[in-house]
Order: sequence, then C-alpha cells, then structure tokens
Amino acid sequence: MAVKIRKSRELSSSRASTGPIVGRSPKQIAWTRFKRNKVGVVSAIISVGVIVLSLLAPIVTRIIGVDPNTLHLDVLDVTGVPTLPHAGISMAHPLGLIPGTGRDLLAQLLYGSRISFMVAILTTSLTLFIGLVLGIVGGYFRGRVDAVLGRITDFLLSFPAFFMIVALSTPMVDRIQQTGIAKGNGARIVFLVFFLSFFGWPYFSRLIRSQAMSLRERDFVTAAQAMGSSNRRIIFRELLPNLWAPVIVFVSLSLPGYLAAESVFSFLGLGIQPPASTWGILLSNATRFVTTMPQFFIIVAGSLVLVVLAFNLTGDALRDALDPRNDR
Amino acid sequence: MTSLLEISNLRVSFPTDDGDVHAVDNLSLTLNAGETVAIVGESGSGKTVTSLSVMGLHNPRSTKLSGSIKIPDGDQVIDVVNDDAEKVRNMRGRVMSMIFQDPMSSLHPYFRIGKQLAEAYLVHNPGKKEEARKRTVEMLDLVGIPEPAKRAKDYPHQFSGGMRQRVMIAMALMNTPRVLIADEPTTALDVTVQAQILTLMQGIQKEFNMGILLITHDLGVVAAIADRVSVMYAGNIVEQGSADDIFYRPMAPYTVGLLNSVPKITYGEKQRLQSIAGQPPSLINLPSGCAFSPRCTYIENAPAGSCAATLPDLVGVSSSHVSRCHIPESDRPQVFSHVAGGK
Amino acid sequence: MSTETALFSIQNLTKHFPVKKSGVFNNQKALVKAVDGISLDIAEGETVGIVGESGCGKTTAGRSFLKLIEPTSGKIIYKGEDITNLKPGKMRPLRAELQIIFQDPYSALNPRQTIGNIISAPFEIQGITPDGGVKKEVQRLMERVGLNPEHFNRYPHEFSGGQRQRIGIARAIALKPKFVVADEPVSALDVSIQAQVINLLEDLKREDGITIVFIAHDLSVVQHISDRVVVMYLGKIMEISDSNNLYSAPRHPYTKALLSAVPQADPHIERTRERIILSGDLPSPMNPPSGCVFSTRCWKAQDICHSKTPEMVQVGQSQVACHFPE
Amino acid sequence: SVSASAATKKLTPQTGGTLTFLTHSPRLDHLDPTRIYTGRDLAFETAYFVRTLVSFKHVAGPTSTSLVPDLATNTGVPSNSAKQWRFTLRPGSKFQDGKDITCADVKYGVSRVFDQTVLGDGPTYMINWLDIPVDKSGSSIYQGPFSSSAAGIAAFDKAVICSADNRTITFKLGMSVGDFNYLLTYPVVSPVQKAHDLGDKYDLSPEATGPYMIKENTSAHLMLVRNPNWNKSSDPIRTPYPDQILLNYGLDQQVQDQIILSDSVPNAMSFDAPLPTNLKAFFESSSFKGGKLNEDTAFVGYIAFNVKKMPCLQIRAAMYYARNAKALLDYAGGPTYNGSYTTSLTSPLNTVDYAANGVWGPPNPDWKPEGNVAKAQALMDEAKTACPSEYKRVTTTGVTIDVRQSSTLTDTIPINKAAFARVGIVVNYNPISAGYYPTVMNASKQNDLSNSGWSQDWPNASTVIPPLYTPEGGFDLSQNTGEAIYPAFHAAVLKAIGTSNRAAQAAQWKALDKQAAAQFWVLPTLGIKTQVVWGTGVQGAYYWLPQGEPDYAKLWVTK
Amino acid sequence: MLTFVSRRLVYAAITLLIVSMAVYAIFAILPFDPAALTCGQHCTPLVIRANRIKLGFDKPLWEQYWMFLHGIFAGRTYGVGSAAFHCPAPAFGYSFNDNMCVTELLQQKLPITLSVAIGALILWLIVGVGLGILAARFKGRWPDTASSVFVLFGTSLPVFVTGLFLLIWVSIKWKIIPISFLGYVSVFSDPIGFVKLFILPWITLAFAFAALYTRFTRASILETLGEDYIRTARAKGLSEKKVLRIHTFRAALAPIVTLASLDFAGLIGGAILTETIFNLPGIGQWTLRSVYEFNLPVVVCTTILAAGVVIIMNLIVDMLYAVLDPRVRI
Ligand SMILES: Nc1ncnc2c1ncn2[C@@H]1O[C@H](COP(=O)(O)OP(=O)(O)OP(=O)(O)O)[C@@H](O)[C@H]1O
Ligand SMILES: Nc1ncnc2c1ncn2[C@@H]1O[C@H](COP(=O)(O)OP(=O)(O)OP(=O)(O)O)[C@@H](O)[C@H]1O
Ligand SMILES: [Mg+2]
Ligand SMILES: [Mg+2]
Repeated sequence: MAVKIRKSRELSSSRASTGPIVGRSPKQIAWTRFKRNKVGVVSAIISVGVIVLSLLAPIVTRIIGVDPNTLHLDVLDVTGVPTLPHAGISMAHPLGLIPGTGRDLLAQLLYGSRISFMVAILTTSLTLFIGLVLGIVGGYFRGRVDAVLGRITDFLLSFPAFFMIVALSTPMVDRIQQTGIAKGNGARIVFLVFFLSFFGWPYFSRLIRSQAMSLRERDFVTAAQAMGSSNRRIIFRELLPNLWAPVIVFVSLSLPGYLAAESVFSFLGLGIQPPASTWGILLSNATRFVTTMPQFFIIVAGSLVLVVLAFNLTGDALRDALDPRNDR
Repeated sequence: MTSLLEISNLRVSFPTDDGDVHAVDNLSLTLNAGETVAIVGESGSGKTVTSLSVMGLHNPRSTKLSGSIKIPDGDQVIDVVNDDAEKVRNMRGRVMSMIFQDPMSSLHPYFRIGKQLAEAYLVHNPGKKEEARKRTVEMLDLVGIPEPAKRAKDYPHQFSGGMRQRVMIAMALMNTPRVLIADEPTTALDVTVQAQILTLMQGIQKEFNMGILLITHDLGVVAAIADRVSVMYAGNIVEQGSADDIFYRPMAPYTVGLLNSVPKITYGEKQRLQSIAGQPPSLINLPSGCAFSPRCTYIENAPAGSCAATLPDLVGVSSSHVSRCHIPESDRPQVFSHVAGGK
Repeated sequence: MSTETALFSIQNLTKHFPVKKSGVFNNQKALVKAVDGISLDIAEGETVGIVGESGCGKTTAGRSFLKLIEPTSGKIIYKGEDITNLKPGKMRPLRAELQIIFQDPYSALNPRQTIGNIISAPFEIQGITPDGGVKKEVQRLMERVGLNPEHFNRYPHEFSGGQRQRIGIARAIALKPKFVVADEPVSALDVSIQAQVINLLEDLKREDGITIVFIAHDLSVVQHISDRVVVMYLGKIMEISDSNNLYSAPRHPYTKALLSAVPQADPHIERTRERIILSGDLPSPMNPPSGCVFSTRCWKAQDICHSKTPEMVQVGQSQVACHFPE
Repeated sequence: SVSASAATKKLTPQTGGTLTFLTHSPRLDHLDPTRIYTGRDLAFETAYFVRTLVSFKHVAGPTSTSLVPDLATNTGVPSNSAKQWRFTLRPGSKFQDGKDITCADVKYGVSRVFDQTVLGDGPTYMINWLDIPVDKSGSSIYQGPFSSSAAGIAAFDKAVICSADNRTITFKLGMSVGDFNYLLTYPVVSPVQKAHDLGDKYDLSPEATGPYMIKENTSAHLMLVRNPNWNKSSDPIRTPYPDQILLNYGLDQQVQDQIILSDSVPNAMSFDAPLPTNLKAFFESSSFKGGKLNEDTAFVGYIAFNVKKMPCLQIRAAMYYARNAKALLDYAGGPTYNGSYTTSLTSPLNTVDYAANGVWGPPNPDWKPEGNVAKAQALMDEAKTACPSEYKRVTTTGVTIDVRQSSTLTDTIPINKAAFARVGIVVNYNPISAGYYPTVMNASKQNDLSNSGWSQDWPNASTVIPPLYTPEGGFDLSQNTGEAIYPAFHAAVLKAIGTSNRAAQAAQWKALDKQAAAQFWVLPTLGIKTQVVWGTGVQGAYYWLPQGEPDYAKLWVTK
Repeated sequence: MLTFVSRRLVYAAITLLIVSMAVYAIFAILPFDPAALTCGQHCTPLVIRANRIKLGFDKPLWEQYWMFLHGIFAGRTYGVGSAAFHCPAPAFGYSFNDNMCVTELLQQKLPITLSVAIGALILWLIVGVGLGILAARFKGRWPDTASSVFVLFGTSLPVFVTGLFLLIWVSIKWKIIPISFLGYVSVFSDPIGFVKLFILPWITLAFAFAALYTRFTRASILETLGEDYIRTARAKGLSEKKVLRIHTFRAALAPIVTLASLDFAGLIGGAILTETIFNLPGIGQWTLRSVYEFNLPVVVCTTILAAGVVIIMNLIVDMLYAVLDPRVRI
C-alpha cells in the first residue's frame, strides 16, 4: 500500500490547542480571575464607591439634603446628646446627629473622609513614587548606587516608624509652619504625608528592587540589551509593565493602612486638628459619647472598619488575581 | 520471576476550576524482581503522576484514583489505590522507595544528612537508633560517598548535586526495598555525573535484586538501563515492550516519531531530524479518539476517520509487545520503514 | 583559519566574576573564573557548537561574545574590528548584526507584551523600517519560523514552549543578523519539540547563511547541528574539533569521557559500550585546580598535569589542550 | 448659688480603710510645698501631708473663707500699718522624722521660693513683698538658699526674723499688705528642714508635716499612709479617718467616670469633674447611688485679646457682642452644670470685691445671651471707617485664636465660627498641644486672641486684676501696655494694692474692673461650675469654697 | 559567629549614633526654646535663662550632643551650687516634669512595657500560629474559613476600637475582668494580680497581631507543604503528623520567628495606643505624654531606646536565623 506522510507544515496548532485561554492579555486574565471572586468584587465596588462618595461629598450631601455645618443645638440635652428619637436618625439625617453640636453625622462622615482619603492617597502616591524610582534604580542599575540605597533602606527600616512619627509630630509640625510651607492643618497634612511616606517607602522599594532584580535577570531584558535598547526603554517598556501587579497590590493594601494611620494620629491628638473633620477626629469625639450615645461610636468605628475591610479584601483579591505564580 | 508491582487500569485525574485533568488514563504495568522497567514520555504525559500513585502520595482530597496497584508485602498483597492509607504508609520506604528528579530540593535543608537517613530507617524500625546510625554509614558508603561517617554530619547544602542524588539513593535503600521508583533521577545532573548515577543504580539493582521503575524522557537513559519500556502519551500508554522491541521494532507512530526526533552522534553526513509536528494536547480537552491523531504523520494510512473516532486498543504482536494504533499491524513495518535506528 | 579571515574572533577572553564572601570587618572578594582565557575564530557561515558541563562557562562565554557581559580581559574582533571596548552608543548599530537566542522560552519573552510587539522591537530600537512596514515584516517572520501570523496580537503565555522558542528566534533573526549565539535553545524542550527547533535553526543557517554559535550541554545535539565543536571545562577550552571528527577521534581525555558518558538511544550500543566513569564532581570555579584544570578527574594525569597548564596544540584535525593527547 | 446636692447623711465617721482618688492627670503638679499653687493640689496636699501656718476654715459654706491658725497659734499679728507680720508656732508639731518644727524650718521654707531657677511654679508674692532690695535688673538680691551672696543672705535675714526661742517668726515687708496672712495659707510658707532639702528632687518626696506621709510616688499613683509623728493634739483642723490615701493617675476620663458610675470602687472619689456627656447619668439618674457635688467656682474664663495685634476697640467690642454665649453655655451643661455668664473678672464668690461691671453680661441692656448681632454689626460698620485695614483683615483672612488642645474643640470651634460669621468675622483656631502658656506668653508667638482663665488666689481682687492686666503679676496676655489709658490704669492698680482699708480697696477694684471691661482687653466667657462625684463608700464630703474643691481633710470611707 | 556579632554590634552602634544625632538635630532646629517649656505659667526670662543653663541648652549644639553622649557613659550633673544633683550613668537626661533622671524613670516604665509586650507576644503566637496551623491543616474547610474571618477583623479593627470595647464593656460594665488599681505588680510577687492587670491589653494587642500571624503561618505552612523535601519525608513512610511536626514546622516557623522578634521590638516603643487606653505607664504612654508636654529629654531617650531595641533585635534575628537554618552562614 502507499505510504502517506502528512507534511508537518500543514499542521496548524488549531487542534493542538493551547487551552481555553485564547487571545487575552495578562491583564484580562487577571480581571477574569478577579471577577470570579465575589467577595473581592463587592469589596472593590464598596472601595471605589467610598472614594467617589468622598470626592463628591459636596454634591452628594446636597443631593441627600444634609449639611455638615448646620448646628442643631436646640435638640441637644444638657450632656449634648440629641433628644430626638433614635438619636436623631430620620429621613432628614440618615445616620443621625453628632452629639455636642447636633451636626449631621452622614455629612460629617462624608466630608471627614476627604482629608482622611487625601492623606491616604497622597501618602500612597508619594511612597509609590519614591519606592518605585529608588527600587528600580537600585534593582536595575545595582552597583554602588544600590549599595548606598540599600544602606539607607536598612537604616530607615530599623526605625520604629510609628513611634518616630509620634515623637516628631509636634516639633516637625512647628518647623513646617515656621518655614511657611503650610499653616495649621496644612502643615499637619504635610507632616503626616511626608513622614508616613518617609518611613513607608523602604518596604515598597525593597519589594520593587527585588522584583526589578529578578526581572533584570530574565532573558527578555538581556534580549532587549542585545537589540541595543537604551536603559530608558528597558525600564519603561520591559520592567515597568511587569511591575504593575505589585504596584496595584501595594496601593490597595496601603490605602487602608494609611487611612487607619491617619485616624490613629488624629485619635491621639497628633494629627489633623479641629475644626477640620476627619474620621480620626470623629472617632476620638465618639469615644466621649461611647456610653451615652453608643450608636455614634458604632457608626463611625463601623464605617472605618468597613472601609478598611473593603480595601483589604480588594487588595487580597487583587493579589490572588495578579499572583505572579499564576502568571504563565 | 515474581511480580513486585502490578498496576492495572490505573486512572488518575485532578479536578480543577477549568475541568478535570486526566493525567493518567487506563495504565497497566507489571514490574518483576531484578528488572528495570522504564516509562518514557514527554513532559506532562503523566509519568510523575504514575510514580506518585504507586507510592500512594497523592493528596486524596484533590485526586481521583481508580484501578489498582498491587504490591506484595510479605504474605499479603496491598492495593495502594484501594487499601487503607495507613497500610500504604507503612509500606512506603520499606517495600517501595522513591528517588526524585531534583536532588537539590528533595532533601530537607534544615536537617543533617545522617539524621534524614536514619529517620527513614527508624520509621519502620522504631527505637533502633544504634542500628540506624550504622546502616546510615553503610549506605552512604555503598553509594560512594567518601568518609561517610563524617559526611553524615553535614547538611545537604554542603553536598554537590551528584552527591545529593547519591544520598537520595542511599535514603531510598535504607530499608532494602524491593521496588525502587526513580523519577527522572538524572535529569538535573550533568552527563558525567549521570553516568556515575546510572552505573550506581545498575550495581545496586544487581546487589539487591530490586525491581526498578525508571521514569524518564531521555531515550538514551532508557536504552542504557531499561529491560522493558512503556511509552506514554497524554496519560495513555501507547506502546509497551522490551527495550529492543521499542527501539528496533516500534509499532506506534508516536514511538516512531520520538525515536526519529533524537539526534544521534554519528560520523559523516547528518540526516535531518524527523520531528513530530504540533504540540502535546491539553489534558482537559483531549482530542477525541486517538489523542495523538492530530499530530500523526501516518494518519492517512489508517482507515478513514477511525483515528478521530475511537481510541485504539492496546494490542500487539505478542503479549509482551503491545501498542495502540488504527493502522493495521501488518502495514506498520512498511509505513515506518524509514526509522533511522531500525535494524 | 586566521583571525584576519574569520568573521568573528575572540582572543584570550576571560571573565572573572567577583563574588562576596562574607568576612568580618572587610568583605573578602573571591573570583569566579567563569571564562578563563579562551580563543576562537569563527568563519562566516560556520556553526560552532560549545559543549560542557553545567557551570563550565558556556553562557558566560556566549554572552561575552556579544558584550552582554563586559569581559574582564581579552579581545573580541568582529569583521576585523576590535569591538572589545566599544562604547554602548557605538555598539548599538552593530547589535543588529549580533544576536542571541535564549535557553528558557519563558523568561525570554516579556509576558506583558504581545508577540507582535516583541518581534517588532528590534526594528523600533534600531530605527529601521522594513519594506512594506513593520507589521508586514513581523508577520513574514512569524510565518518563516512556523507560527501562525494571525497570532500577532497574542501574549506569550498563550503559546507552548516550542512556539515561544520560535518567537525568540523570530526576534533574533528580524534584523537579518550575521552572527547569532544560541544559548541552549533546545535544552528546555521535549525531544519531539526539540527536533522542530533544531530543524528550524538548520533551515535558517542554510537559507540565510547565518553564522551560529550553538551552546548546549547535550553533546549529541551539538554534534548534530555544528560544523565544529568546542569542548569546555571549567572556563577553559579543552578541545576544538571538526564535528565529524570529534566522535571518531576524540583527542582530549575529557572529550572522550564525555562521549562515553552520553547515553545513546540505542540499546545495542549501550550494552556493548565501555563507559568511562569520571570520579568526583566539577571543582569550584572559584578555586580551580592548578595546572590542567581537568587533572583532578583525569585518569591519565601525571605530575606535569598538576603543575603546568597545557597549551593548545594541533593534533590531527583537532586543537587540543592536553599534555597527553590521544 | 450653692446648690445643695451633697447628700451627706449624718453618719458617725469611721476610722480606717483606703480612700481612693482617680484622675486622668498624669501626676499632681507639685508636691514640694514651695511649688504647690493650683487649687486642687492645694486642697489635697494641705489636707493630708503639708501643713501651713494659717488655714482657711474647714467648714461648708461661705464662712470657710475666713482664716484660722494651723501651725501657728494665731492668724498673724500685723504692725507698722501691715508692713510687719508676726506669727507664733504651735508647740508639739513635728516633721515626719520626729523633729520638732521650728521657726528656722519655716524661715528656710520661705527662703526657697527665692530660687525660682530651681523651685519654680509656686506663688511668688513673697519675693515682691518682703523687704529685700532689688538689683538693677529688678530681681531680688537674695537668690535663695542654694546660691546666694552674703549680702543677699544678710538682707533675707533682716526681712525674716526668728525669735530667740525659735518659735516666733516675723516678716518685714517692703510695703503694706493688708491680706499678707492669706499668703500663709499657701505651703510656700511651710516649714522645710534644710538638712533634707534636695532642691528639685524634694518635689518627689517632701517631708510630711500633716497626718499622712508619702509612701509611694510612682507614675501610676501616689500612696499616702499615716504619719506616725503627727498628733491630733497639735492639729486643730484635720480629721484623718482613712488609713491610706491612694491617688491613681492617668486614667482615661471615660473609664474614670464609668468606674464611679458603676460603683466599681465604692471608696473612690473622682479627682476631676465628670465628662459633660456623663453629667445626666450622674446628676439626673436615680441609678447612680454615689455622692455628687455641683458648685460654682471662682474660676473665670476669658479670651485675651492681643491688643497690639487688635488695636481696634470697635472690633473687639463687636466680637464680644457677636459671640453666642448661650450656645457655649448650653453646650454640655447649660447653667445647671456649665456655669454662668461672666459679669466681672472678679468672681461673684468674692462678695467683697465683686460687682457686675455693667459692660459684660446681664446688666448691659445691649447684651443678649445668644449674641446681639445688630449691635455687633453696627460696631463693625463703625470699624470699617475707624480702622479699615484691621476690618479688612478680620473679615477676610480672619483672626486666629490660640487654644489649648482638648477634645471639646471639635464642638466649640464650629459653634464659635458660626457665631462670628454672623457679622462677617472670620475666626481661625490654633490648637496648641504642648507648652501652651510658654507659647502664648511669648509676645512674638501669641496670636490675635488667646484662650485662658483665672481663679483668685484668695478672696481679694488683688489676686485678679494686677496679675491679669499689668505685667507685675506676670500673666498679662492682653498686651495692653500700649493703650492710651494704660498709664493711668497702672497707677490706679498700684494704689489699690497699697490700700489697706478693705472697703476702700474693694471700691477701687470695682472701678478698675469696669474700666478694663470697657476697653475689652479680654473677651469674657463663662464663670465655671465644677462637679465632683464619688462612690457609695466615701462619706463626709462637702464643698469647700476656698479652693473650689471638696474638703479632703474631712473625708472618711465605709471600707 | 563571634566576628559576625561584633561586626554587627559596631554597625548597630553606628546606626544608633546616627539615630541619636538625627533626633538631636531635629529637636535643635525647633522653632522654640526648650528651656521655656521647663517652667509652667510663671515663666520669667530669668527662670528660662537659668533653666537653659541648668539643662545645658545654652551650649552650642555639638557640645550639648557631646554632653549627652558623655552622660550616657559617665553620668551627668545638672544644676549648680548646693542644688546640683547627679544622674548616674547611663544618664539619658533629666525630665523636668517628673524631677527625675530619665534613666530612673525608664527603670519604672520598662518592666511595664516588657510585661505588655511579652504577654501579648506569647498570646498572639499561641493564637495566631495555632489558628494558622489549623487553617493550613484544614485548608478549604470550615476551620480555614473561620480563621479567615478572624484574620479579616483582626487586621481591620483599629487597636483603639478593640481596646475601648474591652475596657468599657468587658471590664467596667460587665465586670468580667474588673479594673485593677494596684498599679504595676510583678509576675513574681502577685501572679494573679499581674495577669488581671495585663490580660486586656494582651488581648487587645494579640487580636491585632494574631490575625497577621494566622495568615502568615497558614501561607508559610502551605508553602512548605508544597516543597519537594516534604514529599521525600512522606515517601519515607512518615505519618502525616510527623511530617507536619518534624519536617514542616521548623521550616515554616523560621520566618515567623523573624517576624515575631521584629514585631516584639516594635512594641517596646510602639504599644502607644494600648498603653494609653489601658493607662499603663509604660514607655509608649510616657513618650506620648512627653510629646504632648514637649519633654525633650524623654523623647530623645525613648526614641533612641526604641531604635536601639529594633536594631539589636535585628541582630538577634539574624543570629536566630543562622541557628534555625543551617544554610545561613554568619
Ligand atoms: N495535583 C495536580 N493537579 C492538577 N494537575 C496535575 C496535578 N499533578 C499533575 N497534574 C497534571 O498532570 C499532567 C501530568 O503530570 P506529570 O507530572 O505526571 O507529568 P510528567 O510526565 O512527569 O512530566 P515531566 O516530564 O514534566 O515531569 C500534567 O499536565 C500536570 O499538569
Ligand atoms: N553574574 C555572576 N556572578 C557570579 N558568578 C557567576 C555569574 N554568572 C555566572 N557565574 C558563575 O560562572 C560560572 C559559569 O557560569 P555559566 O552560566 O557561564 O555556565 P554554563 O556553562 O552556561 O552553565 P549551564 O549549563 O548551567 O547553563 C558558574 O560557576 C556560575 O556560577
Ligand atoms: Mg515528572
Ligand atoms: Mg548556561
């Protein structure tokens, strides 16, 4: 019989398929994986929702019809607790009134979140920027620059950061005011953002550095060098796109961290000061009423916990979805 | 010859999010004393899964196993697949032992070599510390570690790759098992070291009259030490026979393709390699019929449409040489006539 | 062949990596002599194979050829020009002609870029616009290496190892290089796929006349594809031989041992052959043996071997560095 | 306005047990007699371990502001138109170590206040009053016992004289001070043994002269136990019932209140007023079984204008009228708990010197509790032409108020902002968390306004008007010395101090108070009320007017 | 080993020196006069000047710093004349608010902070590692789910929320663990009183940290279980229990030891919130208070102390690691 041999070129890879994942970028795959995680999706929606609400606080409060500054002194008893039923929770004041001044709690929460988020977002951005730049510089160029950066990182990491920020708060805020960069709460925000990032970037930069170092050893970087690529192009085209995963995870986990940090410093009286409103200030205010009007404390603490939880869960879900081990 | 190991109709699959991964599909195999049986196949064909099944090392909660793996232990015969896990555990390291592909990561980095070896002995001989120590030194000596008593006090990272693989072999031999499973024992090693290990394994087999189940993708290694060979493709055995049968009288297109793909050290004019086109299939959505059919160069010689329709049976010229193919057996020698190494 | 007529030539190339040994108040520096004085002339269109055990310096040598690793000393001459100390800016145009293919098809491709981007990168970097535009040329290249050109917009993870290796090859040949270092391009691949890639490389070599340095630890693969074979051990060249000649007449004891150790896919050969089993392991490149580096494992070693480094000598059709060549 | 809320049952006092005090303060200000100055410390420490030569009467009601002898046998014998005062010591009084208290010890005690560099914070009247010359820079030539020149020592020895029997002490003053003996209620004139003086360190463990002595003084608590060398016969004042006094520092205020509310520690008395949020639970709920006091104090709150930065009288007045006093009074308490509108810088509790000045508060028809917006607006309109640049600043960038950081700022700042906004005045706040007074007392650091408060040292406006309105007292935050009327005002103050006729003096103080009020050098806020609460085990508590605290000397516990 | 330690000690000393200089420099550029803060309301320029001299603020900065360093080793005398007093070495300064040498105060505060930190450490290790092991052991089943809920709340609830809840409700309202007024008692003199005093702070801190450790332990164990050498252990015929106990834990817990040591070091200065809420006069509360009061010598001292503990702990961790993991050579 005739022996028939098929030509190998005729074989397309159509049947010898590469699995069901066809035509999707790593981002899309991560997204698909993320979408499968119900808890993560809900948390992400909450997180984004909260940020949007806080950014749009003036509009939102106007729509709901609440105002953060209107005092309702007339409905307070001698101890400052609203005398209305359900502590003032009503259609007009969905979360009730704040004891002491009778301001609307929802509006205050929304406005209060703005500074809290501002601090968290600014700190995260600054940390991200410093960490990314120094991490890539150290990891990619190595050599002496890296050695120096490494020493500085080690040095900073051996500081008890929280402690240092507490210890430095008063003198540094005064110093900032004196230099005229900012006054009052501006100076306090500058202080918090600057020092939280100052002690925060080494952690992130280490992560990025190790990633950059391992990426640098990957052959695609050598390939780019072999093609005559400039360092600039390698950093921006080859390294950075591969650093998105740690960046996104870092952002989603450091936002709640810094949000909580701001509230702790305000709670201790070292952060932003009244009359500005932040979640930390609301919380420390709420502790005064924890027995006489527990719902105030529960709503404020609950909001903080909810937001931190939502961000953390989003971060976890993102981490799972972007896990480099699932990358291939 | 008594059979030390009898695998029949073994099926292993792993449920995953994307569907079940059918890693091993209906595999049967026997291993006799003093014999080396090799399983060859490409990456992902299910070799390691088979060897772990024999050891009973799959996680029962994430693995679906069926069929049977019978291993005699004294007067009784234990079925690794269906018997009590505790019984199987009791046999591990005593009746059957295993050496793994990567000697670098297979030893615990935190414990001294001696302790790890002695432990293997003590599991099955509780309390006999002194004997364990003696045997450790003995075995290290046997596998060719110089100054064994001294080296037993070292940690794994103080050994080179080849030495570590020797240690792994020594550990596998601590209780003089009858079945030794070697999963790619030399893949991570250099050729010169590989030669040392292969020679060592052959020597040990003679000494203990063990049955060795050798798992590898290197046809050279198979040719060097295997008595019988099973060729696997996508979880299936496509051909089984003596080493000579497989290398000189291959009956399955995949075996032929494999043999043709291997470059050989030759004098003079070099022939172009005959590669197998395409890629191995996904184990989740196996092609219908014969899993190899999409890549098969000889498909036109089979009855039209049969390859894509049904999986051929494992039948053969003789009971010891069987293969899977729809091409009529009588046609095959002619079809495969250009096999390079054929004699 | 002389350096003048060679397309590519290296002279006495060394690469020593400084490594830190954690000392007390000072960090003692130790040197890994990864490549220790190798010389080689490669003619245009020739394929030179480099074999040796893991860690003997193959990769380091290959990358030094292309100045992806700055050599410690020695000379690299390409087309008669000394490129050893060329500044990166001057080097850039040359990079189009000197290319590399990698061992690991996973790490060689940026997982965040499409195949199209990966293969078109050389054009972008070198600022070259081929006839008919980049996209068309990329698709032509994809077809050339046996990939479906429609997969232009896919990402590396959607391809199998063999396909990825083809992508890497397509990228390497995009600018029609003269000289390609293939660093173990098939080691990570299964036999069946390995054959596909070897065939592809052979086609390229034949059709485009590319000069290839083919690095592998698998002697049979190297011998199959190369015109000449270089055997390395501990950063040094032991033997350079015509590839056909190597098997029939190995001159260096190490080559001999290597050849005898490589198992062949043929039970008859295996059953009948005498295996030379080398004792011990590769010594550390941080502190290589004095004299002939192979002397510690050589069954023919005599006193001179331990004290004097052998010179490269011509024996038959081979050059060999041994005091007692066969 | 003493509300009779102290439900003290007529029970026989019992001896023994531990009386516990709870405070959120980290410590008492001072234990060293020379340095004790704040009301609560005075009440507490003089009740237990520091005796003074003279004391206020330990009884409930207004008669308590009269003097009775303590270590001395009399309340002082003035001579030479009150330029010389003589006191005789009571026999049998001993130090903790058993040594008799002598005139030399008192004299040594007096000498210590002169070294302000080592022993600051105490009342410094003695330095101004004793007949000791001053040097060119105006400081006394006597520098205290630690580092004095021979001339200084000689001058001091001439001013403070012990009799031969070491029992009678004579003070020679540089001017007439009719109420000099009131100063002797302060431990700054208590005996200290020279041999035991540790300077700065004496503050940690001063030697007791009272019925209790310090056993432990840690950062967590102060523990007092009975002083074996004190005997009842030599002390007409104190009734030391409990065996032990324990003062716990640093509690969270909420926790502190909850402990008393739930009567977790029946023998505990809160050293601080309860949180405003808990007032209802303490005072209006039947579930609280412990004791409570709700009383007026002599403490007057005010916000000092930095007149140098705010020279425009109209604006200062406008701020006064714009302020919403009612909201602030109602905030956490109202008149019941929070206090009353200020009508004079002198407390109404000082019945001799007090009179509503007619500018501040109710007698002024223009004044309205929630603010007189119309009047304030009119003043602002005036200011627009009278002081345009200041007007512009106040209504645009605004004025800045220094405040000490506190938890109630979250509430009071919005209330104030809203009130001032009614007439277009913008207020900013500068909360200061550390070193409030050193900051605001520094003229270059002080902002437009600085929040403060003052309480008389004893019932005489001489301890109010001079310290607050003239630099002599060292507490003049209003920077008013540049004002046109100031020289005349200052002269009148000096004259009033020297006036020994009490009625005539009172008339002068009233006039001065009114004059200052019209200038709005300060913005008065509230006369403050205080609340004290304690557990069911504490007995014998009543409000003691002199220091505005419970009379600690009379407390006992039911174990 | 010895050389490693001495080398690291030198490094630690240099780091501490830089820390102390940095802290000094920061306070030196302060916009106001530290001497002014040493006296209360009645501050006359004379007093401020005297205090400045007493505390050495009149000297140039480098000299002040030198006196500070010198004081650490040789003790330091403050004030002049018969009112002078001496703080014996190691003298970190003098706290004018407490009228005590900082070192003396430190001796009072340190046991409290150590009690808080050690107790919390033990509790959170037991709970965190225990839950982590359970979660890893029963991966995907209910103990795993339950522990992840715990982890979420533990990591999201701020310490002051947990602490206040425990204090107000558990301690005061429900009187489950009544509040203690004994002040600090040592474990040795009154173990029950000691536990009563510290149990709530321990729970508060442990709740936050245990969550972290549960998560970390679980991940670490699961990762170790996937190692090849675990498969080797199973292949020897070891029972699953032994595989876990002997082969998995040691490898999985090594990084936890590191983490725990560093967290512990952080607590020496960092239990600020907990100490504040529960009114424990330890280092954290002391620092916070000193920050409020602007008590510079204390802040300088505690900052250096806290950094020192972290640095020394880092050194210990590295040594521990070398003990735990034979691959690590030091
Ligand atoms: N626990 C598991 N869960 C899911 N899939 C698995 C699991 N273990 C193995 N597999 C899959 O089963 C298939 C066979 O794997 P196996 O390890 O047996 O291949 P192999 O022949 O040993 O290959 P190699 O030569 O690469 O070692 C592979 O596709 C692998 O991905
Ligand atoms: N960047 C480096 N720093 C220090 N040592 C290095 C470096 N790169 C390689 N080496 C060492 O140099 C020697 C040669 O390495 P090289 O990678 O060239 O070997 P190879 O022959 O390619 O080995 P393989 O077959 O494993 O790829 C090895 O001992 C290696 O450890
Ligand atoms: Mg395998
Ligand atoms: Mg290599």
